[in-house]
Amino acid sequence: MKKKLLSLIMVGAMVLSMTACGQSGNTGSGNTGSGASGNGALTGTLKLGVIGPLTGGAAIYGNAVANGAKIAVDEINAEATGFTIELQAQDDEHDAEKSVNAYHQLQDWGVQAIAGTVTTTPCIAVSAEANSDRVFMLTPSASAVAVTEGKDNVFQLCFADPNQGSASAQYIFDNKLATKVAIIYNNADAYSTGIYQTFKAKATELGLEVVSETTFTDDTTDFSVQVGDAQSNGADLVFLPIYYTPASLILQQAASAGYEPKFFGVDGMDGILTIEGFDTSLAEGVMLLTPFSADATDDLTKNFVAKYNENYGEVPSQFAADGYDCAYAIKAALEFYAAKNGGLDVTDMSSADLCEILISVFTDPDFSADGVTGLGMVWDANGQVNKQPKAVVIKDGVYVGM
Amino acid sequence: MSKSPEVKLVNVPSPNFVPEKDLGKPLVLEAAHLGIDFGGLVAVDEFNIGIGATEICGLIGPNGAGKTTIFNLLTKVYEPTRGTIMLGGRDTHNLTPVQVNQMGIARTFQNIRLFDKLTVEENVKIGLHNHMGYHTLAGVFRLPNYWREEKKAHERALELLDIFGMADLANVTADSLPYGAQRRLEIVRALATGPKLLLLDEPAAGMNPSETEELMNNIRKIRDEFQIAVLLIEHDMNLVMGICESIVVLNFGRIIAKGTPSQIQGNPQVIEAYLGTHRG
Amino acid sequence: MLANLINGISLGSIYAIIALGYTMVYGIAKMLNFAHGDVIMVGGYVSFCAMMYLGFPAPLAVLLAMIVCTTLGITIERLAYKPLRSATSLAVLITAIGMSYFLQNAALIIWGANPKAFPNMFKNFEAIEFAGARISPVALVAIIANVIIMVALTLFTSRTKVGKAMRAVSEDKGAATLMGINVNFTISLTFAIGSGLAAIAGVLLCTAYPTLMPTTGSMPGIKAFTAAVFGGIGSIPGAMIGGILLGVIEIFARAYISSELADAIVFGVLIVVLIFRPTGLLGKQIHEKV
Amino acid sequence: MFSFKKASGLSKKAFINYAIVIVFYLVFQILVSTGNITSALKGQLIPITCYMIMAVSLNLVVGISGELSLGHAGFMSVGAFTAVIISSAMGNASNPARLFVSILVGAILAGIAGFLIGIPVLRLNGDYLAIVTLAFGEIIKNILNCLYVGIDEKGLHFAFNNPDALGMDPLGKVLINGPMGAVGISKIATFTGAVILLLVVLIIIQNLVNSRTGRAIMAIRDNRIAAESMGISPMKYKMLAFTISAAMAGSAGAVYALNYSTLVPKKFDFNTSILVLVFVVLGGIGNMTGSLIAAGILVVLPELLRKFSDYRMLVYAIVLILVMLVTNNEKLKGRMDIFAKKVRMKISKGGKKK
Repeated sequence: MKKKLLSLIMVGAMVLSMTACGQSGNTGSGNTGSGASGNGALTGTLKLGVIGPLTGGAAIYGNAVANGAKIAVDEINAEATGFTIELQAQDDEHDAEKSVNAYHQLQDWGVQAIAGTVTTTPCIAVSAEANSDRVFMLTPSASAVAVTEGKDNVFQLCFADPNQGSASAQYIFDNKLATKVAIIYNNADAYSTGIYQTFKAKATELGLEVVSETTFTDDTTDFSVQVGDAQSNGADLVFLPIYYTPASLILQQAASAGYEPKFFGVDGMDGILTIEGFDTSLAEGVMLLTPFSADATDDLTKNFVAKYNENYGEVPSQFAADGYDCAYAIKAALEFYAAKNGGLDVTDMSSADLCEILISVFTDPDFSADGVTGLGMVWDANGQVNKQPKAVVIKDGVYVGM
Repeated sequence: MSKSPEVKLVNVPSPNFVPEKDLGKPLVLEAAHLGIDFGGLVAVDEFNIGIGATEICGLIGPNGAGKTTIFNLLTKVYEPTRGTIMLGGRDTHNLTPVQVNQMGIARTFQNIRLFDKLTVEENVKIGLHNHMGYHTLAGVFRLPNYWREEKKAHERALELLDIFGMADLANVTADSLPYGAQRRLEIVRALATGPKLLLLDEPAAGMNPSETEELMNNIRKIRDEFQIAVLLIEHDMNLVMGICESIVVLNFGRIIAKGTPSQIQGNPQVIEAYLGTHRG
Repeated sequence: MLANLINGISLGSIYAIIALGYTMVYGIAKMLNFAHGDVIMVGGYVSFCAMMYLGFPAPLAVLLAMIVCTTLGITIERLAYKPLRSATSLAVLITAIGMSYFLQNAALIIWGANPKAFPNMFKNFEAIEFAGARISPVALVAIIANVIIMVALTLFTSRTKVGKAMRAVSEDKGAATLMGINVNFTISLTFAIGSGLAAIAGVLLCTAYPTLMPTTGSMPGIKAFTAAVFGGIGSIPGAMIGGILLGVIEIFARAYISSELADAIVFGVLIVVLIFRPTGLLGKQIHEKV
Repeated sequence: MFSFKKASGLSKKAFINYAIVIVFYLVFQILVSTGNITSALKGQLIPITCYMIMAVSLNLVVGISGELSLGHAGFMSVGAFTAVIISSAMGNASNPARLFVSILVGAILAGIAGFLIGIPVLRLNGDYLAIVTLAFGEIIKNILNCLYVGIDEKGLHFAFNNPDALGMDPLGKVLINGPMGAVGISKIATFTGAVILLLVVLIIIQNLVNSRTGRAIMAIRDNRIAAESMGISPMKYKMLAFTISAAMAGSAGAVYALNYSTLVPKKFDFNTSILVLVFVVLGGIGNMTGSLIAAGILVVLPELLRKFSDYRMLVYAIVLILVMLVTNNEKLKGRMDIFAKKVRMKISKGGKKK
């Protein structure tokens, strides 16, 4: 009975505490349009939320995005232009249910726009909620078509999967990298499967011979069968439309099987050199198409990489770069609007009003954003980004442009 | 329709005997050449018994003689290696404990096996399980026959408990009963299944003389009231000699003597089995 | 074909070493130690840190991992399981699950979410060519280590006094106490041995599949537990046979049937085995006394 | 001398549970309609209710039938993916009708799965049974990972382990895409619908427990051999409990699926089964009230712990271990009782002063 009483009290306390903070929901008065300043300046404080896996097996991606976004926000706030961003990152453990919970937590905090979510499946769940609630979402890295499909408020900062697959096949064909291609992909991952499908379609169209197609799932660590299949079918190039963690295992297991084909990856492969303890000689000669390369020499990238390294002690991955760019892209969009409409004060503006503003800007053909993952990024009405991937090859443990 | 040729039937000598009052009624249980081996070890062999319709029969013998094994064979907890068991004239070969219970055999256990977390009344109602005429769905949807049958079962359970004066303990959980009451509850529960033959495994264990006396009266009362047979294992010779009409003595898995209490008491083989050969 | 067989045996050997930890603890404490897989992960991280940050040579790093894991195993037992010795097995199970969450999340905080690539200890050794198949050094080491551990443990439990005490405790705790055996010490010792083996398994696992994450141990843990049940939980040779069979079935299913269904096939075989041998391949058949 | 434990009236307990559910519903319904609720809690109402159904249904197997099942999430996923298909196939019907039929068919298919799995599983005992339920949970997940379902003009198309074999019109829509799961699910689950289902599930379980069937199930749990000797077939009643429990998990899965626009098979892995088992054990084995409360608290707890950020799951783990130690260790329990007594004394003294 005591136990029961205690638990009842706990429930009561919880309900009270949660309803209490419910009072401070998003009750912002929508002072859309003409801002207080009226001089085309962007002012006020934007509450920006990040949702991604900060714990669990996919934590690396979520943390990278959150850290990248943090750096951008710190930079923006340090500029002291009258516009600041308040950032809050919520964990979703790469789980749709938890992600929707995280989204609601951000709602309670009064989030005005969301840079997220990081991974695809949770993103689909959250974007459905955000679409009906009218909250603007710019996902840094959820690349599946289903993320943006039918949702006018959701935009992608990363390439949509189909683009990457066909671009990779085209690149391999144009540069005559191989005749026999093997593909190893994660069929539990929308990102990987999406790229695989368009790659295969394009490769068939171009006449590249796909001699081996093998799959794995998130828990796989033994790739001996997949590597062996590619090897025994005589593939001279292995296409890896996968993230870099399994890719590092494949490289290692191919090496121990004495198999030395060319490896070709996509943006998820970026980051392979940053794995602590990874023998970079294994990645020698690996090619990948990626919008971001930490070794790029432009000032934007150099500054970002240096700051990231300073704050987190590691080289930023493409995810971190995506997070960084997300914050800046949203800021750029708000500035674009402010300049056109004689100023904008975002403080306490409702997320719904802000959503319509951001949609109008992102779909405006005149709007483009620059970032470490690409210059002059533009978006189409479907929410997909258009930017140029760079082909890089790993030489002596660093990326070299091709 | 071809007719089978007529055959001649002959009398066979039966090793069994029953009390005179049960003569003419069919045997409730008949086991012949029963035996079981455990991994090459012969635990029971050549066990023959016939129990009359209202007989109280005692199964005695030193520890490890195989008495409980016999109970397990009769209730089909073990499938016998050899021999046959006829229950009410039907062979129980390859039947399960559940099936033989439904054919009219019920038992208690040497190491008490009550449904500990359930109440006394519920324990008895579980015995009445196969006599309650409603379907699972009727229970879930609380159809009229659920209420009717539950009420009937409740009354019947209290009636049965009353035999041992336990009706007032109906709502107590079984594991909080004192030892003797637990033993009595096991008997009531077995009785609730409506058996023709009741097997009692050491019903008086742990009871004091006055409790044992009461138990004896109750066993007789049950037999008389329900007109059933009882086969019991017991070490308390006062009880065995006091209520059993016939006694079977077991040693090393084999029957060494059969007969009335007085016949058994005087049997030198039985005395030897109990006291051992090397006396003094 | 042969290559797959060797891969299977090598993977199976690692499962077997992990399975030993499960089987010994189950035999003595009658509990499923769900945190065992996570002790493997800790072993991996400790040896990783020893090699990368402290510059330890590989054997010393393994030794350090064993010491840390052994201590961890004993501590977990003392703090979380010992107070529950008289509680229901479900309560102990849930506590073990809590311990598993705890270790995973502690590792996340200590070592971060980024996977670490485990250094190759056998970099200087060449793979052996055998009948056209390559046997990598780590596969060879895993198989040899498995055999040595198995023989050593069998001798330990059958020849030494403490080993015999272990068997006695697993048969009957009460009787063992009456015989003057220190049950608490014996249980602690079992956890210590199991955890020490987990460290070795962790190093082998991470060398063969060199990504190290806080969740590294959980799936191999479940598989190894399956292997232990497969072979008959409580039985030391059972763990070895179960582990190797499981590894081989898994690799073959993946190679010749479907990589998505490989786990389903592994578990399917387990179910079939248990239907025909309800206590596993080498498990003792127990009859309830009536 | 002997202290007799009086078992309190079962029906009284049952009504307490209905009351809890109804109060839970009314309180939150009022909070929602007056806008006095955080969207975090509001968003969790349906999943909380689903987990409550999961907890009470697992309690039927673990508590009433006494078998440890580690694969309950597998049945949930059967119901969930069935609901995805049914709700899409009934695209034109009204939402409540789609929800109702989805739940019903989800429950039936999960029940069939439970029955088929029960045949081999329930022959085993104890820990072996537990590991095999775990194995079946993983097998269901693996099979769903290979399942491809699409819908077009001609109706539903199914394929196994080969998405190209669906053979659909170009205009068709893929409903379930192997390991990537389902996307674009219409969110038709409602809190009211979920609570009604919870009530129905509770009524079925409690009425079942309090009937001859329930007594037979508990008899087998308490003593299988004695139950057999009473003419009760263990297999039959264990199967019954297992199947009903699976069907209920399926119905919970159906509501759960229709609350999110996407669903992956991986969601229903071993960890989800364990999560539900934790509700049952912490709430008290066989105690339905406990299951309800534990599910409610433990689903909300990780959300409340968000302020601990990285330490959140660590804190959760520590809470879990401590609760198990305190509630299961005789010494600690004794100390807690003394402490509670003192607190009560103080409170009553304080009350008298006034």
